[in-house]
Amino acid sequence: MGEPTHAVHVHHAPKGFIRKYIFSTDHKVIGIQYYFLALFSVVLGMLLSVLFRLHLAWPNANWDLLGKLFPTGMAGGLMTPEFYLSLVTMHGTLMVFFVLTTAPQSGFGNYFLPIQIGADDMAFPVLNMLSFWITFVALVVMVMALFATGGAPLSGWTAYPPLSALGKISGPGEGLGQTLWVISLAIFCVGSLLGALNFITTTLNLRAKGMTLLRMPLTVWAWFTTSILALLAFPVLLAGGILLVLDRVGGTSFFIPAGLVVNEQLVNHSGGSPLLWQHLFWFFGHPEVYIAILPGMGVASQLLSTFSRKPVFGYKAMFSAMLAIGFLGFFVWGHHMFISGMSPYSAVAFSLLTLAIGVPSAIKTFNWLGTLWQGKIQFTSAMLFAIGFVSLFVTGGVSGIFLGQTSLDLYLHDTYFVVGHFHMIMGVAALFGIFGATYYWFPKMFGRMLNEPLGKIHFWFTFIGVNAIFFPMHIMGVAGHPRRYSDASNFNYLSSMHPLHEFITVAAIVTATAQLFFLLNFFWSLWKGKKAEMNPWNATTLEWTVPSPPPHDNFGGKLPVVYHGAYEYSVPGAKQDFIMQDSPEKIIEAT
Amino acid sequence: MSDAEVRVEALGAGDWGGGSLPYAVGSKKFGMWLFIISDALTFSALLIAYGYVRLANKNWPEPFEFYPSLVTATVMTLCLLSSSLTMVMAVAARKREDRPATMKWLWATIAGGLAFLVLHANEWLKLIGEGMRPFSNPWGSPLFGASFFTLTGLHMFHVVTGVCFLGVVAVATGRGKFTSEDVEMSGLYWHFVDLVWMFIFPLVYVLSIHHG
Amino acid sequence: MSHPAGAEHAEPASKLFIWVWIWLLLLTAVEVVLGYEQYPVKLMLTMLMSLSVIKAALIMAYFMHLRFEKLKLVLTLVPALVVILCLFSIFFFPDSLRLMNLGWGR
Amino acid sequence: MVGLRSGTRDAGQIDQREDVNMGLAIALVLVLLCVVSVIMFSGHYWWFPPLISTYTGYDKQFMLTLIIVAIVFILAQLALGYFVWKYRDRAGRKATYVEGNNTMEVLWTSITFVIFIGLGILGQRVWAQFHFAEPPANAMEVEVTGQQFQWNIRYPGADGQFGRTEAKYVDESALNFVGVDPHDPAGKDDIASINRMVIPVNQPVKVLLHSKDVTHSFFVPGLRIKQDAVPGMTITIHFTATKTGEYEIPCAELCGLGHYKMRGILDVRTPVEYQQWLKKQASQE
Repeated sequence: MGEPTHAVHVHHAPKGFIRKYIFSTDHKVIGIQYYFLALFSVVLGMLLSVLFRLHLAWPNANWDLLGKLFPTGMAGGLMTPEFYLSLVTMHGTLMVFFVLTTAPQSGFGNYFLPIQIGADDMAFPVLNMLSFWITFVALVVMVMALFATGGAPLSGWTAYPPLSALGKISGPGEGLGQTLWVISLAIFCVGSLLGALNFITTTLNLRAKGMTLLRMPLTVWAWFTTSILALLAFPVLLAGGILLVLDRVGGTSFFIPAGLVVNEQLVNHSGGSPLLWQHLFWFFGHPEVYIAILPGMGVASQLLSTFSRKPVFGYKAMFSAMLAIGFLGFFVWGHHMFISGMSPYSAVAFSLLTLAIGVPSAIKTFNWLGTLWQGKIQFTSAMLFAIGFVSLFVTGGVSGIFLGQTSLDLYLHDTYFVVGHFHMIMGVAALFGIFGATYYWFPKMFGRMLNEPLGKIHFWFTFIGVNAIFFPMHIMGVAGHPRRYSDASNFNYLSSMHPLHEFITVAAIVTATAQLFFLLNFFWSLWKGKKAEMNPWNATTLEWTVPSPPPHDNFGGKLPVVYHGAYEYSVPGAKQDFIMQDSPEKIIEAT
Repeated sequence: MSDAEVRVEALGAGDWGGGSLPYAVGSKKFGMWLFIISDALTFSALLIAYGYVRLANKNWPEPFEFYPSLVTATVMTLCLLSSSLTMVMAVAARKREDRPATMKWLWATIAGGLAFLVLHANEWLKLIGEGMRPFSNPWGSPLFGASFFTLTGLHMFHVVTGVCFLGVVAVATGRGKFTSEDVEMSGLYWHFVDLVWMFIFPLVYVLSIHHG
Repeated sequence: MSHPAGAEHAEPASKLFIWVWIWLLLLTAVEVVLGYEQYPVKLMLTMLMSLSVIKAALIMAYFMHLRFEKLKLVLTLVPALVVILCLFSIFFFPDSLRLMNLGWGR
Repeated sequence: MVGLRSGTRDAGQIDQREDVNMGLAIALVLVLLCVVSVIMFSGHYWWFPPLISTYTGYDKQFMLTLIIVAIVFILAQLALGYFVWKYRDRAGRKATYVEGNNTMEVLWTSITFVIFIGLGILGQRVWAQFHFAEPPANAMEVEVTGQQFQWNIRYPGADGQFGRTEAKYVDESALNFVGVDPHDPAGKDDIASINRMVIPVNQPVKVLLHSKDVTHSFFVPGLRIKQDAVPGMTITIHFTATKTGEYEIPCAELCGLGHYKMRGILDVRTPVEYQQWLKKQASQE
């Protein structure tokens, strides 16, 4: 911050390893840092899920090896219920916050938003670096929670008080582990909202000449909308987190009512309300769902258009739908609380608003189909994942029509139907967005191509695998299987569902193993992959006008000028079947 | 090239066409505004939470006396409001490129912030002396103390941050560094801290005055 | 980025700010008087919140310069905050009252 | 500059045969997805437990939603599969430059809006029956208190009045789980039961639901109802069971390590049997 003026950005590539790769202010390095943070978290989160799936399918089997690995949680090779719940909690938390929020938004967004709008960096490079390191600290604290004395937290990723607020007396995992969990989340909030304000400012102020709002790629629209959601949602979770930390360590009672007797101990708290946390949490939590999925929507639009060699069908409808989803996303948090004891009148309003938000989601689906219609579809691995995204989005979306209805939620709430629903849509659909983006942008980020055959094998295993995992969960929900049960054998009516548990676990293990194809492909290609050209996919957006990988200041000191929309494919009369955004070539108006 | 320029003007004319600042506000200032919006939401959520628990508790205490509690709080308000005024003067001076005047007004602002902090800390100590804790108080619902300390504590944290921030700006200005936008940005933050107090003052103090 | 033409506004005079400051002090004084007089809670709350909103608006408009910025900056920033505050008020407080009415052991 | 940027790869470089297969494979898998879904949801291999309550509207609303959703789901998946197969890259194939179609946008926006909101409004009927309708005047009262990890059931006894409860009277060794005030005469004849809620068939029941420690959720699949038991609140729900038998009451809100074994029994008996049980319990008190 030494210069007297910041009017002119002068970029010198930093020298020295630490400034270049660790504490870098280059948005591209930060993007890759976020990506690797997410990669670490997703592998960890996935391993945790495989562990608890093993337990669900064979609750009485003896896993001696695991018993040695986790001497307390799996003493003698048998999983304790508290360890099961800890795994579920940590799986959810890691995946939602450190994978689905970081990879598509902070990872790819950081790398490609500035390039796609023709900027040489983010508006606040130092703040950008700070956001990453704050997120990193949050992850470190979260991993510490996993290994905390007294056990990892087990109150689920939603951490409903009083269970999460009472401390040790409410059971194992509710001591230090839960405290670290809340602190990690609060830190994460700060990092995310700083990142969000950086994204918004960059998008509005740093677009290159001619990059009008209506020429921005839909990925940019998605990152932009997501940032607005993050900016407005995370502060509310931060407030909730502050109150929960105070309840846990400061002795306050914001979320703890009077007259509780926990484990035969009279609790010395009074006056609080468990519902207050649920309101604060879900006010954040529902927009968070869209924070996870919106970038995936942007990526899917981009890929479907590029590999169908067609403009996005209904570009304006597409970004309007995204903005509508973002806007309405703030009005529907109560659908998580239909049976929570919330006013049933509020529930009616929330229900109708929730169903209304299905409309822009449906618009997006129709427009994706419209993009494929009459196209010239090239089945690259990236495209396969985009097609998979649409299919999963439909599957996950339609089950929302059930859950959005107050009355149907009376039975389906907190059953496996919900688990199946949100895994389909904000879990694997968003993950397919991340995979699609990886196959698409890897050449740009690392200068080498990913192996296509391996990518296709990865796709098929993953696509069929996730359907096999999450589809049966809907059926289990209909049959009334509550979620977060470490062992269903206590209930007669659940016992018939055991074959489904076994089937899901086998599918999960196969799918998880198939991810080795991806990791292998990723790390092998990083060093040995075919060298990537500047524009291997014949795509139109600005990142394909610069070398792979781009130089430190993206455009070599001269910012681009934009003449075209983001998806000018197969324009009649054009020299090629695509027109780059910065190409001065004229479009003969097709009427 | 000039042909291309003409076409760009035609295609992407206006504030949203790229290559311009759509709000005619620099990135730093705009970024600070966005930060303020999100921070305002944190405070809003906390204030709403305060209203929520207060409404749900019949035994909510109103222990403050008009004198000295409200009078002290009024003096604190005066300190903050006046420091906002001096901050405005500092920003204006910096825009005139009058660095000595900028520094003078900035130090005055810091003095106002420090006065607020001293009075506030004094009040906290007094309340703690009377037996008020985050988890209990002698008068009624324990959430009175909890929400008081949370709200004013977080606000105090913001004031401390602001004082440090302004200190950095003042020193840098003295050394001929920092642009007028930097000063303005710090000013926005300071006014926001003031603005939050405008809600804490009536909700936490005026509405907790003991009925005669 | 250099400031585009037209971004520099004519600076309002210091006198204006002093007037705003005086108004803020006066409004605070009204709040203090309300605190001394003590009206019924609902009335107090309405009056105090109205005064606070006016004060906040004054601070934002003059001290924070929003009055002298482009209108669309105001339209970008303020509605989001207002909408969310309305949402909080509409959906949080019914449950607060519900809590009071359904309280256990009362 | 432009020439430099254009890639060297064109459509011809992709193996044509592979593309035919890939399009076909996706189409087939999506068809398979639809077929399996239909079989799974219509075969009822795993399905709702039989309905035992007067909330019959639930199943109707579910089936209506299921049919509409199934149509949307199948159409969308099949369209996706068909397009992917039909418009795959082949020799001589050219993409049509289409930027969109406003008529279509308006059409599908309004159709989905009407369907979704229509379903939403229809769905409120069961909700209103459960939440807005007052329990019938002849409803019997039962108090259900969640606790880690059991359901405490309490009946008001002969006087029809529950004894006062307070946390400080909780004494689990004396089986006073909910903290009935020993000095309150109304509490003397209260009947307590752990994890077994006996009710007469076809008798409206009003349940006063709360929790003494963390949030639990009262879920009886056969009744098609679920309601969180929230500490600090007493939430009233009501239902009428129409079939005798024993039905399980799982806890549906994560309440700690024993969540999975928090099991209650809703024991629906004939009125005569119910009275006998009540008498037996009262004599044991």
